[in-house]
Amino acid sequence: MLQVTDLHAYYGKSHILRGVSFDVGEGEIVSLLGRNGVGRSTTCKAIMGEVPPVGSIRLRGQEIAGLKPHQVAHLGIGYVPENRDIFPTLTVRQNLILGMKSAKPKPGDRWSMDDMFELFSNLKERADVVAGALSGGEQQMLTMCRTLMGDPDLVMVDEPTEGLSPLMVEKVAVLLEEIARRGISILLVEQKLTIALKISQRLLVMGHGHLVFEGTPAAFAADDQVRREWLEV
Amino acid sequence: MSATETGSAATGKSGDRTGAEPAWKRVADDQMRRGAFRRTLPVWGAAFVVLMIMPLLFSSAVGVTIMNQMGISIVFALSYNMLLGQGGMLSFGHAVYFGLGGFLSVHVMNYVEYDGWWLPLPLLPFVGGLFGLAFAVPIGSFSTRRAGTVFAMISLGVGELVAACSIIFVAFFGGEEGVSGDRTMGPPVFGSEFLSEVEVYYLIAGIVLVAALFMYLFSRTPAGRMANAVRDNEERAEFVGYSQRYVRFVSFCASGFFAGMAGGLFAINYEILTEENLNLVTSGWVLLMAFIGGVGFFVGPIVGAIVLTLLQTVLSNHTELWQLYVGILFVLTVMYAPRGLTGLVAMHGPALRTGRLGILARAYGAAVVPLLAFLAGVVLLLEMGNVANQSVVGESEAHVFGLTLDVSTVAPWLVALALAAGGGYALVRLAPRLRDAFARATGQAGAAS
Amino acid sequence: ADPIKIAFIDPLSGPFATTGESGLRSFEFAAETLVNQKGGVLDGRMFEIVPLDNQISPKESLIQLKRAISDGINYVVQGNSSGVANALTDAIEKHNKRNPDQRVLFLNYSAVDPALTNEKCNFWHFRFDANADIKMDALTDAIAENQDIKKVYIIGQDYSFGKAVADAAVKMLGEKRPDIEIVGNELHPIGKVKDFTPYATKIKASGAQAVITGNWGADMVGLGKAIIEAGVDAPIYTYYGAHDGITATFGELGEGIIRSVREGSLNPPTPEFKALNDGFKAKYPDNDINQPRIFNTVAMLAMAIEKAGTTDPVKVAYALEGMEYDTIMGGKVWMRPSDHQAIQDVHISVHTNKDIVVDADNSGYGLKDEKTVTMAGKDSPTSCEMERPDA
Amino acid sequence: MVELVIFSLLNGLVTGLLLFMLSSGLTLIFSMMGVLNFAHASFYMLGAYFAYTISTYVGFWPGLIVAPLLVGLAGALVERYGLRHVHRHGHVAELIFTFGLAFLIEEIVQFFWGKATKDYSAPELLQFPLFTLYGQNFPAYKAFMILISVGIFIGLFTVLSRTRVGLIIQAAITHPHTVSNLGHNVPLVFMGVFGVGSALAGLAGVIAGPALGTFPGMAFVLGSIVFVVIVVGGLGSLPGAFVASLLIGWLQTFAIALDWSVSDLLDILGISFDSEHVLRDLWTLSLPQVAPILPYILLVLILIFRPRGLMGKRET
Amino acid sequence: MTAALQMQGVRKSFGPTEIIRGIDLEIPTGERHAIIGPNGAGKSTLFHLISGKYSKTAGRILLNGTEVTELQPYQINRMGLSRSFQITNIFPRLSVFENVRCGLLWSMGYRNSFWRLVDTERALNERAAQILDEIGLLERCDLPAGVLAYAEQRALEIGITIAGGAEVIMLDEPTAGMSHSETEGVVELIRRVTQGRTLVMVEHDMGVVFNLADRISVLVYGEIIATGTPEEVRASKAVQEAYLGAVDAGEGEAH
Ligand SMILES: Nc1ncnc2c1ncn2[C@@H]1O[C@H](COP(=O)(O)OP(=O)(O)OP(=O)(O)O)[C@@H](O)[C@H]1O
Ligand SMILES: Nc1ncnc2c1ncn2[C@@H]1O[C@H](COP(=O)(O)OP(=O)(O)OP(=O)(O)O)[C@@H](O)[C@H]1O
Ligand SMILES: [Mg+2]
Ligand SMILES: [Mg+2]
Repeated sequence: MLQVTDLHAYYGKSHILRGVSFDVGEGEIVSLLGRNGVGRSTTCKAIMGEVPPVGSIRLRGQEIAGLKPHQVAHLGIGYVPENRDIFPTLTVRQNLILGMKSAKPKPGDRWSMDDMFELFSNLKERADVVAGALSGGEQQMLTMCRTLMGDPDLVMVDEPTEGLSPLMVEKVAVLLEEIARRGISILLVEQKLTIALKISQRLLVMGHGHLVFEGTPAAFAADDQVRREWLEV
Repeated sequence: MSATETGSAATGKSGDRTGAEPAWKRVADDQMRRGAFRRTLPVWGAAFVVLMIMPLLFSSAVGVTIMNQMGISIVFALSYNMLLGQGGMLSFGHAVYFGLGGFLSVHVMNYVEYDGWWLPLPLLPFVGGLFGLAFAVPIGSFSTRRAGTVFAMISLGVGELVAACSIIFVAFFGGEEGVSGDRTMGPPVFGSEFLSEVEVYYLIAGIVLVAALFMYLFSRTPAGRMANAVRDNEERAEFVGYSQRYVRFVSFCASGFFAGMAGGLFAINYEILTEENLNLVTSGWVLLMAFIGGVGFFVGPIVGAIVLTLLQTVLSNHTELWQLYVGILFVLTVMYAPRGLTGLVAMHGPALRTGRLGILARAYGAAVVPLLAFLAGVVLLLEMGNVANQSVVGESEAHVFGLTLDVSTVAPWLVALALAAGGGYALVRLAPRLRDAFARATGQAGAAS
Repeated sequence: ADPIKIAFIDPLSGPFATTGESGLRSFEFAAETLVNQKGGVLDGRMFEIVPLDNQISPKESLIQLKRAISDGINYVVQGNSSGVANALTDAIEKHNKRNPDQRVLFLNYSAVDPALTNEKCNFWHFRFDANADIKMDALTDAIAENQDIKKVYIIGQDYSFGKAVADAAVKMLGEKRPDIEIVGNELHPIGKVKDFTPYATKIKASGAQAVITGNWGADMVGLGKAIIEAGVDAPIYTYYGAHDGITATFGELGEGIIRSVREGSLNPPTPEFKALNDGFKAKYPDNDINQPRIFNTVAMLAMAIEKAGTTDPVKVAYALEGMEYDTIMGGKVWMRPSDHQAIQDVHISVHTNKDIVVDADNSGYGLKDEKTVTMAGKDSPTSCEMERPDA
Repeated sequence: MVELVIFSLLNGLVTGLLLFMLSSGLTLIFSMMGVLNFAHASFYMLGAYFAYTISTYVGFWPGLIVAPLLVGLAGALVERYGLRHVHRHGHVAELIFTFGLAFLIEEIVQFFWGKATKDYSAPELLQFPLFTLYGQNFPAYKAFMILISVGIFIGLFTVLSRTRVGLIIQAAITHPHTVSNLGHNVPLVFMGVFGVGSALAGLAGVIAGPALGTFPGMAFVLGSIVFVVIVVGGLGSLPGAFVASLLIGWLQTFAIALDWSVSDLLDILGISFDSEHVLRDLWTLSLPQVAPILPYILLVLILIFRPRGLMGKRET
Repeated sequence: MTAALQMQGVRKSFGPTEIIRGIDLEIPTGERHAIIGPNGAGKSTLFHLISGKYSKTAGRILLNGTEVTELQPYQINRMGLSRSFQITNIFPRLSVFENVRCGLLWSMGYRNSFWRLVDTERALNERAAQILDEIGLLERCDLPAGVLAYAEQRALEIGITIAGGAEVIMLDEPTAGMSHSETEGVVELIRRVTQGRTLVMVEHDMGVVFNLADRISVLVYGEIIATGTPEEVRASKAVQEAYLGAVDAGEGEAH
């Protein structure tokens, strides 16, 4: 599905990603772990084209490095940014509408607005409230739903459980599995291990700008050194 | 990046990491030392000296007149920046306080002349200021309720209303003729009756210095600092105990006071006030002065006032296209120097501090000739085009840069075109090198963008 | 010998630049043809017009005045906007008082506010145009003669000149034709009206048989067009209803309707004027001689300097006082000593394309004299009391 | 009196609809992109001048189509090569940019077309009185103006309510990256909206030019009144702009039609005043005199008492 | 002694939906009180009601026995209540130092005075520097606050809140977005500065909550379903169902 080879990225002159390579298979959940500030979000942004990528990014074999973010999105990559990046002045419904790639729902779409409201009943009640008024957790959910409305084939989810209550964290885990079941690949960026270990097929651990571990959750559990050195556990 | 440091440092109490003196004490001292007024004294002293010797350098009547106009504009633009730069309030009607302060000053001047009021002339600007304040208080009481577009639009509405009133209420505003007075009628001050321009100059210079000083100090007071805070985040200011509305109101009133003072200076210098002094054009000019100079800097509006006054009074005598040039300057400034002319200079601060100005000087040196060629070419084209456009038979001569060019022949056009195209091309080619030199000189990653 | 410099302070940029520029061209042409080509004055001193752009702002005018004074210029001419004229006359009076060794004369060629030669008059100011009251006197004479007119509508811009026109019209019509009803006396904001149709509607509804207006520029065009388009069939008496693009814009629409009150007869022209105009048109094909008084100003200044034998402003001013001059357009000008108001013939002329020799805006339309009042306002009262310096 | 009322209604309608044509474009630009576009009226002026030049060659009708397109193109270019650079420096910078642009366009117009009024006039086809009532003509051209503006209202309203353009732009003002991550081509949309807004202003100019005169000051005369319209109507609300335009149109025409003055009121109350008093101008103030400033009074009152305007959803 | 905060029948509706459905809560002076509950329960809304950002639909709120129901945020702040925000709310263009100093000005009695210069007031500047030291931002004091990293901004948010030395401090998710070690630092900081003061805190990190709080209230759908000591709350079945879920409450998460 997605194949990243020797990816570099820069903010001005600071070299953030220093040769990152990995791939994500069809319908697979891959988690990208690491401490604060190692460059996980930057990886997502580089794939989207929001930060200019240097290196090769292939989606279903097609090179997408150098494309504009909206072009990447149209090719089927969805990105759920961190920090509750909702449009505060628009209503919940309008936020979701903006997630769609075309003005009207297409027949083949995997998700409809009703699906979203079913999954998160909080949002349904608030459908016509401006998103800025939502609670922190609700904003987090909205961000995710909005991206799904665009019917991506691969979603990159950046810290989706931030600020969610324990119950809600579980709900998100369930949702992610449901997403994968519908044949969508997931690149999950997380800091907390709990759900990553539970739902992902493979784990990636990032050090300063490059990957320091790649393997199954089981292998990860066995590798104490990586956990100590690269994660705060 | 430093998020990890935060964690460990957060646990550290007022630790004495630097030895005898705790670190926080050093920071506090440092802050106080850097913010000390003493440190700016040399600048004020230099300003004083410059103001004193200017009339010796430019002694012609018109030179002094232009400097007087500059002084008035400086006070006015600084007062405007109290709103826009410091308080984040975009006003389209600041001329209201300038004009009303000025009109009332002229009326007071007339009372001095005819009704025997006693008022030495140097105090008149303060009277103007008080009137500016007197109008700012009621208007500010409702317009500062909100910031942003609401404030901007109210200021526009009020500006239009007052400008309209100035035509309707002839008894007060004197209609189209305006109101005139005579500054020499007050009691003499130190033997001066302010008959000559130079005497007026020194009066204005003194007031400019005093007003600028007070406006500078205002920005360092709690009220001034909170104006900044409210500009940045009005909601948060409410949660540290400040009423955003009242903070804006205080800035607004102070700004009205100084605008009125500038109006008083205008009354002294020109001895007449007319409708143009409080209409929207004047309000627009002061916005431009502040912005072109740079609203993010205290000296920004001063620079803007000087440059724009020069453009308006000097350039306009050399070309009838001056407004076109001013328009181009505005647009280019906003596009390429959004922090104003002062920002353009301040940008070079890091290079200066690290002593790497040399790198830049070389790069700039290489660009000077193409730049001049380009500018010359463009100006020539415009001026010749203007002459060619006007159908005056037998007058096909354009006078530019002291040259006389015949626009009915091909040669000058070719030369101008070559200059513009060649200069422009060379500049485009040089641009990456300039950018690179800049990045190297300032040592900033990505500073070029 | 040194040229004699004359500062021309008028708008040369901005919205009023057309008027300023056209005045400047007339001045330059007048100086060239009436003075310099004849060998200058005082044995070979030429006239040099120094254009100074005031952007029609009183403030800028005062700065330009200072500039002129710095350059040692003793003569200032200005015409556009009574506001500017007032600022200048005031500043010049103060300047002359404070600097007796460097005095300046103010030759006003176009600002018609009566106050300038009444309560605000001073020794240094001379007006070469007929003032608003004098023109109104002539205009109301014309209306008074037409017995068909029973209802008159007065409309003007809301500022001193507009008001002065309205007041004078009411007063003079009241004296000359008490039976005429003033069916409307209206002031509209100056330069702010986008669409004059509502005013035209009102004028039509009032049943006016004649309209008087002091409007100029875009306000004149807008008002005139709206009135005619609304179907008001009445003559429109104007102060500034011709030239500078206005005649061309009215074209066929204004035929026989728009009338202007002015000094200087254009049609039929005198042979001298025809020749002068041809010369002017050859040089400036897009401009007209629409302010004949400019030629009077230049010629009379030259005469006064010759007569005084010096360029000393005080002596020249005394020479100007009471001077009589036979104009190129026919008729006489007399500079009335009591208030420095030029007394001359005033014409009511009509916008037409018949019998037009000297047209306006190259449109084929022009102004044809319908009525002439000789030496209009010769005995008009003035409240002027000027202080005269020692010669 | 009836005559006056009928014609004032008609005149107000024409003025109001003209205002609407201008403010519709500005509503797009100001309320969606947040740009206080002071150059909007300048695009209106450009429309008139382009159409004038075109009309001297091929007549009025081609100009009606071509001139707005040219203005739209000019607007798009301005967005692409100017405004876009300025956008990231904030609203004040954008404002100054459009301020400078307004200045520049006026100078450019004078440079190419000169300073005098142009005799751009309505097509022969429409130069007849549509009807005559109480001896007063109602020109066919005015009816044409009414038709066009109503057409714009309907067209624009349909387009805006059927597409997400408005939403995209509103979201993109604050979160451009997020919006493009969702698959929307933000720069293109911005350029398009600015272009369309300018083209609408251009169209207004093409139509208003013959009626209100084509001269370099025509932009300045309209100046800030269009801002009044969209703020009073409520930012982002096209129906609001429509209502406010008509309201202001009628407010101004009726104020001119009705000769009420303060002194009439004083007469009724039996109060007399001293004609030399300092306040004499206040006592003789009449409604027609203040007609042009009524919108500004309305503006200030609305902002004080209902900052979101007549029909706006969010606060200004 | 009267309670620091008293809420009596507080209700809040947005349009037809009632978000806060009648809250009666008393927080005694000197207590560290945590409010927990699912997302969208109304915790932040309750904060907004207490601090004056929103006006109440019904009910009364008393601060140290004085009614503050109808007051503006700045008035309530002046009466000794200071709060932080869930979504970072600082002065982005001012320097870090300036941010903290602004938090201090009113409480140190400077008001809107324009006859004193901030840089000459020793007590003010030293206090600001001390606070910066406490929140670990002393080295970053000259940077514009807007360029700080997220975690640093969170720390600054807390710094501004505690600067004024208010008697009642309210923190809305103070550790959100922080790494584990940062969280520990902040918890220590909070513990220290709230010594002898009243703390009201919203937090999803159960580790933090059980570590700091004297008492806990659980807010679900705008109603308080339980109030008690950490042990009582952890043991409550209702709370587990509504909020804690299957996660072992005792351990918090991701340890
Ligand atoms: N706009 C920017 N300019 C300069 N540096 C940046 C910018 N954005 C991020 N960085 C830096 O790049 C590095 C990687 O950032 P990134 O956001 O990818 O981290 P992360 O692994 O997602 O961590 P977290 O989201 O937990 O903070 C950090 O050191 C950060 O400070
Ligand atoms: N202005 C408003 N208009 C309409 N609904 C609102 C408004 N403000 C808040 N709400 C709704 O009220 C509910 C409570 O929000 P609140 O922010 O208090 O939740 P919270 O308990 O803080 O949740 P979280 O833990 O996710 O931050 C939410 O469902 C939110 O959508
Ligand atoms: Mg991240
Ligand atoms: Mg919350």
